[in-house]
Amino acid sequence: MKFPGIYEELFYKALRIRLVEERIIELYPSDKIQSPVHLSIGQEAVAVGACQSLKQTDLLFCSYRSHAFYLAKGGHLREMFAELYGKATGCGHGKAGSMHLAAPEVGLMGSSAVVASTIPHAVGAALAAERLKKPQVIVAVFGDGATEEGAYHESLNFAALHKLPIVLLCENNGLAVHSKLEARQAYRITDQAKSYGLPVAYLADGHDVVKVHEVFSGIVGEVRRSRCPHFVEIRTCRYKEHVGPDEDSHAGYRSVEELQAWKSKDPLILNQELVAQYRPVILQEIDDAVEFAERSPWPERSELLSDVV
Amino acid sequence: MKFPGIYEELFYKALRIRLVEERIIELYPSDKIQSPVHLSIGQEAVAVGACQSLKQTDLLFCSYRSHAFYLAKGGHLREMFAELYGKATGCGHGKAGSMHLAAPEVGLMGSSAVVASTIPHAVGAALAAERLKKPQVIVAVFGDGATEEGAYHESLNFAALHKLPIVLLCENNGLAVHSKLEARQAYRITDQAKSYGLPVAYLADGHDVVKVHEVFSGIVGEVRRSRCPHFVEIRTCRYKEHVGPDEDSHAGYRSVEELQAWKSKDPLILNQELVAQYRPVILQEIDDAVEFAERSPWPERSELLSDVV
Amino acid sequence: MALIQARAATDPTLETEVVTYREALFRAMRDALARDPRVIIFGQGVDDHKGTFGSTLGLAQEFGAARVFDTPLAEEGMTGIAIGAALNGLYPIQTHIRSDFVLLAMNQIVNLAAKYKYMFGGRFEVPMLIRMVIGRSWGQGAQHSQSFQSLFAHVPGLTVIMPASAQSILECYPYVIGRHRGPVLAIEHRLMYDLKFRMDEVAEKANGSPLTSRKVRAGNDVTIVATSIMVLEAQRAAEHLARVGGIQCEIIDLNCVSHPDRSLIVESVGRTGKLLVADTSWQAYGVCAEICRIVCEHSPSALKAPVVTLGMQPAPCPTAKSLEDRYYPNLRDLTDAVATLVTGTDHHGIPLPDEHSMADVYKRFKGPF
Amino acid sequence: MALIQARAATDPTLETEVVTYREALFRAMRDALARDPRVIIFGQGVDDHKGTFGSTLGLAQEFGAARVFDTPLAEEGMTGIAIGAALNGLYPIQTHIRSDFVLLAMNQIVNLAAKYKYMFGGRFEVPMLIRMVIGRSWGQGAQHSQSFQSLFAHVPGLTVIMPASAQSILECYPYVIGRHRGPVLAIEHRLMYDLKFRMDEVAEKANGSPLTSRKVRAGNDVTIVATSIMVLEAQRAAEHLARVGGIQCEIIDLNCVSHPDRSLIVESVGRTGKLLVADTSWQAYGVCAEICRIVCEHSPSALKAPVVTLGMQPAPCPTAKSLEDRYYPNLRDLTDAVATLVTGTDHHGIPLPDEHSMADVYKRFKGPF
Ligand SMILES: Cc1ncc(C[n+]2csc(CCOP(=O)(O)OP(=O)(O)O)c2C)c(N)n1
Ligand SMILES: Cc1ncc(C[n+]2csc(CCOP(=O)(O)OP(=O)(O)O)c2C)c(N)n1
Ligand SMILES: [Mg+2]
Ligand SMILES: [Mg+2]
Repeated sequence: MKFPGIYEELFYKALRIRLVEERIIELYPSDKIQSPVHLSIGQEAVAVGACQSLKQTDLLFCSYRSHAFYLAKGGHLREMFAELYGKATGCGHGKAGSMHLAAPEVGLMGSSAVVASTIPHAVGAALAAERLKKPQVIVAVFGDGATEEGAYHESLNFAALHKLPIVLLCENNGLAVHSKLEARQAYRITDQAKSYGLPVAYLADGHDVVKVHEVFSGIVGEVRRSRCPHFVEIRTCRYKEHVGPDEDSHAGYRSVEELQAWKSKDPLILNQELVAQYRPVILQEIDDAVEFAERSPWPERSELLSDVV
Repeated sequence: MKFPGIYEELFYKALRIRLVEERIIELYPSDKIQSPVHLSIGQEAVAVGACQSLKQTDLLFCSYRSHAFYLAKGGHLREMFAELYGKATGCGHGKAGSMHLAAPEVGLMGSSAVVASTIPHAVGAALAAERLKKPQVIVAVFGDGATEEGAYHESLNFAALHKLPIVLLCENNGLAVHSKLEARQAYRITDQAKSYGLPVAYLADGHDVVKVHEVFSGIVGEVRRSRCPHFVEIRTCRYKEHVGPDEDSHAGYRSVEELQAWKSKDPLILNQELVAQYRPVILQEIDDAVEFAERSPWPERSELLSDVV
Repeated sequence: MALIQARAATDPTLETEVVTYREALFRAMRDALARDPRVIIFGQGVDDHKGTFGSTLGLAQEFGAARVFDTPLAEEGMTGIAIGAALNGLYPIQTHIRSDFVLLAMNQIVNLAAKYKYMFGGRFEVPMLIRMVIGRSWGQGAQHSQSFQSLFAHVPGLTVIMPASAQSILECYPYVIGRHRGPVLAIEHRLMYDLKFRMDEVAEKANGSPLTSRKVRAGNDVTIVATSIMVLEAQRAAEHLARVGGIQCEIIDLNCVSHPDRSLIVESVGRTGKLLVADTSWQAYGVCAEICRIVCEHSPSALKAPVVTLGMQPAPCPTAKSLEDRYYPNLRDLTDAVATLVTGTDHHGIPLPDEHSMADVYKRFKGPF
Repeated sequence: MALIQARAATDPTLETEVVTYREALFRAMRDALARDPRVIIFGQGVDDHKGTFGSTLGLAQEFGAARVFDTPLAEEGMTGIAIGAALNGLYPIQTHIRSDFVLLAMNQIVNLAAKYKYMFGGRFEVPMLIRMVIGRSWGQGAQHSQSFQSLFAHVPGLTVIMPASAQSILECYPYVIGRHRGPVLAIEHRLMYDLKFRMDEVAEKANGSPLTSRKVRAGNDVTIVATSIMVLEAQRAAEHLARVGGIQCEIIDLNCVSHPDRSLIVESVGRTGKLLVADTSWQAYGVCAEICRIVCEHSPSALKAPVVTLGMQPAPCPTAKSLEDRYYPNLRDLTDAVATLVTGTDHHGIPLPDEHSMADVYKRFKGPF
């Protein structure tokens, strides 16, 4: 597809993710997707802006909240829906579900449902890139909650100590399930990251997809050149409940005003003109992917015990 | 015992520890102490200075390198030697050995051979002090290497978040076994601790026992009053090999000059007058303790399976 | 008493109090807080509007944020903090919404909590309870479905319970919290939270420790030793086989995995000559293995047929429903296995039940996770 | 071949190459680095003047600090880093000077390494080796003495080996590093490092995978299944009993704890009718239990007597020598247990050997730890 400018391109990509998530919400009551879904709605711009400057050979590791990054990094939509449906044609052959999307062919190297557990993987991949002289940039994506885990500290220290070509990207949506930052963290994430000697960038508006892209592309360029680690924190907002297709702003664990404030700045809501323009083609692609998933076979019985060791 | 001043008192206590360690070195070839010993020689002043302002009801948690803290906190010398000998009268009834000294009656709440593992215990004890309104100060003692473990990060965050009455004391001897700081840490310990919002103190000279005491007593007073956590890093030097009774400065993993520089500032070496004055009475106490250990019985066979659950 | 109680899950019409697993947990938690001001409960989400699947709901409001509180994501650190808190006078109850995450705290549990008493010659005690939940169904997948009872039960110093009923919860938890002086791991099953159990009145009367195994059905044809939700599966299979095949299964709820009642098992197998073990985890190096050891060390000659074991398939848990359905033994498999074992032939001709295991429960489950 | 090799520890005078466990490890490490530039070795102290008890000594100098390097104290993080490195083309060898510390990395090992292949439908592989050392003697105590083979072997996706000879090391490690595509845990025993083993020439000829069990002594009176240093203890007991009591023990070195050779065990027990299992860890939920399961599921009727198991006493390890001596089964205990099992009476009258187990080895050991 051709776009008049970078804004439109990034907008398109973010909208595509949003519409995929909305289709999942639509489908969910049918029980065809029997998998806990951690939707990225509200956080699309982070993934799109971050991945824009990455090559397919650059590797990315993320968490269970990976739909946006899977798509932004170039994962196939058909294989994603098939995976959510538990079909043999899914990106994990039906063994992965929503929480473990991966697309090694485009550098999405895995996503894990254990918080913070892929951060060291990214560091290790960066170690391999450095030792094997691969010109890759490696990206670790994680939430604000992940920074509380011990493995996070160990990962940052090692990445900084060995000067590895990695971008550590914290998607700070201010929540871990229903807990606010204040209930969990005595530190500011970027300040703490600085203490390892990492250069840090902080972006207060995760909806500004062009800004995210610019900042990130600067950093990726820098890492590609200097082979040194960088840290980026981007504030963003998850619109839906932690896991599942619903809204839960009524539940009282977070302020409805804050949520509204984020929505009031959201280009995917504000720019209905562009939405109207791109929506049809995206919906077509989604229809096709869903149909692919519907049509696809279940995994063979033999799959149950294959690929274990 | 009466002392003309605080310097003499602290000197005496530090010398006592040194002489105990030296007796262990003497005894070691006899194979009567069948336990890996992590000697505190060179680091005595830290323990003595830190414990001087603590009450018996204040609790302290430390590592396998705990001889100095065991004695400084008030643990009985007889029970220590008996423990090293594996006797039933030892402070751990022969089940603990050198690495797990404890003296709950004076607030030494345990020492563990897994690096960093008692730091969260101290935080938890501080939580209990806070919740149960006990007027205690809790102290966590750990080495520089321990700060690399994930549990360290988790502990600092929680202590700071919940404003617990704890002093986090890092005995930085610049080494973890044979590894230098530079091979392990991308951060400066106090700077990193600051990122949790902890007030920090840094002492470059761990031989200056009066200074250690002054700084520490200020901090302990502050914690007792404010019930808020503090962090202290004290540079010090271990003279002997990591574990065992020998010198190993010839092994090449550290600079002999640096070791010499520390020794050249060591009051326990420099002030031979005071050494000569206090030595006899200390040696008498040590003789008595060793004799106690020698005379003591082995644990009963039934001890093997007691106190398991 | 145990025999009656056991029928609750299959026959909730009996005229005594009916309590869900969740309610039993909630009562145990609430009573603990009410009885002893030293009790605290912490874990991710204990104070939120879901309240650890309902088991701690509203307790933060009732007892205050100082006693029931959320934590950072820091399993190892928080377990260490629990140990330290116990050493200085609190009774900590730590919760994990999935047992899979407890692997992050293995060092504190195995190297510290399990050792603290022994290692210091009995001079310390660390009374504390760690609750963790086994996940299953709705695509929980490889990292949200594991049950690690054998990892803990291998280690002296730990007590491991797997309540298979509300009764077990209401007998064991108050005992653990109020009277037991060491670290206890309670492994709960997410899919039992909504199930109703008939409560037996004598629960409070029980003298001696409830931390042991319990016979929940008497029979002379085969001994089934089971854990957690597999006890309920076994009870269903047993009811069916009694009805259609005249087969009488004896069922032992292992309950306290670390301290099973060896003589109960050995006596039963001595009588039935046939043993089937059904566990929520993998067979190798698990409960299935340990029960075989108990029998082998005591009286292998009692076994009139090879032992049959059922557990998860030897693979990580897949997410696709079609695979997951085969990953766990279902009621048909279990019933067939028992019938084959008892009759000595797989041409036993005994009709098998229709549903796949407790399929209604498993299908109804759609979170919260 | 195996039979001859087995005698090395007891009879090092045989005229073939004699290699210590340490030398075998060193060779395996050096060869791995030399053969494949993607191999890296890291762990605390791998590059220091002690070189992981000699097994990596000088390799940092020879192959450079980029390939053999020290790490921060960060077991969980470093294991995750190993996984990531494997995913991007390196072959990481991670070392732990005590297996006790590996508990800190259980999450990465069990939730990630063991699952990475399956969970993503076979699209990734994580070839890597984690070496860890069991400690014993000289007051190692509760936290420096554990061996966790059963914790790992319980989990599908992991391969767990416990080499009991230099031969096993030189057969298994090159195979693991060069040809196996998944995560492997190698549990070494500190007290074997200095022992000499006779090498068999056919080591290289072995076709098929060496990652399985091996018969190291043939006999018809009793089957002994053992792991690690207990294989050597069993060999000593067997030599003694053959000499003074005319008893012929068959000894199976389990070797690959996660993938034992079931038929080897079942066939042997079928022939001898008697089974003794000797492991380096606790019996409950351990190797002793798993071997019982194998026999029970196959042919319990083969057992002509209750199974005897030997392992650590059900407690944490005490430090006092007087207690530690009783904590581990010694050669007398083992010999007596075998003689009792074979003769069917504890009045067997067979003279027991003098030394307490491999007392010379255990006594000689004074570190480095
Ligand atoms: C180690 C671990 N502990 C707890 C959980 C349960 N859990 C799942 S998601 C989550 C919150 C994580 O928050 P964050 O890292 O900010 O990511 P977000 O969901 O906001 O994207 C928690 C606590 C888990 N999956 N893993
Ligand atoms: C978790 C863990 N990893 C590794 C070890 C092995 N080890 C014992 S002491 C030590 C060095 C610790 O250094 P530091 O914390 O600075 O304490 P120091 O010995 O210098 O007092 C190491 C790596 C251990 N005991 N525990
Ligand atoms: Mg978040
Ligand atoms: Mg140090």
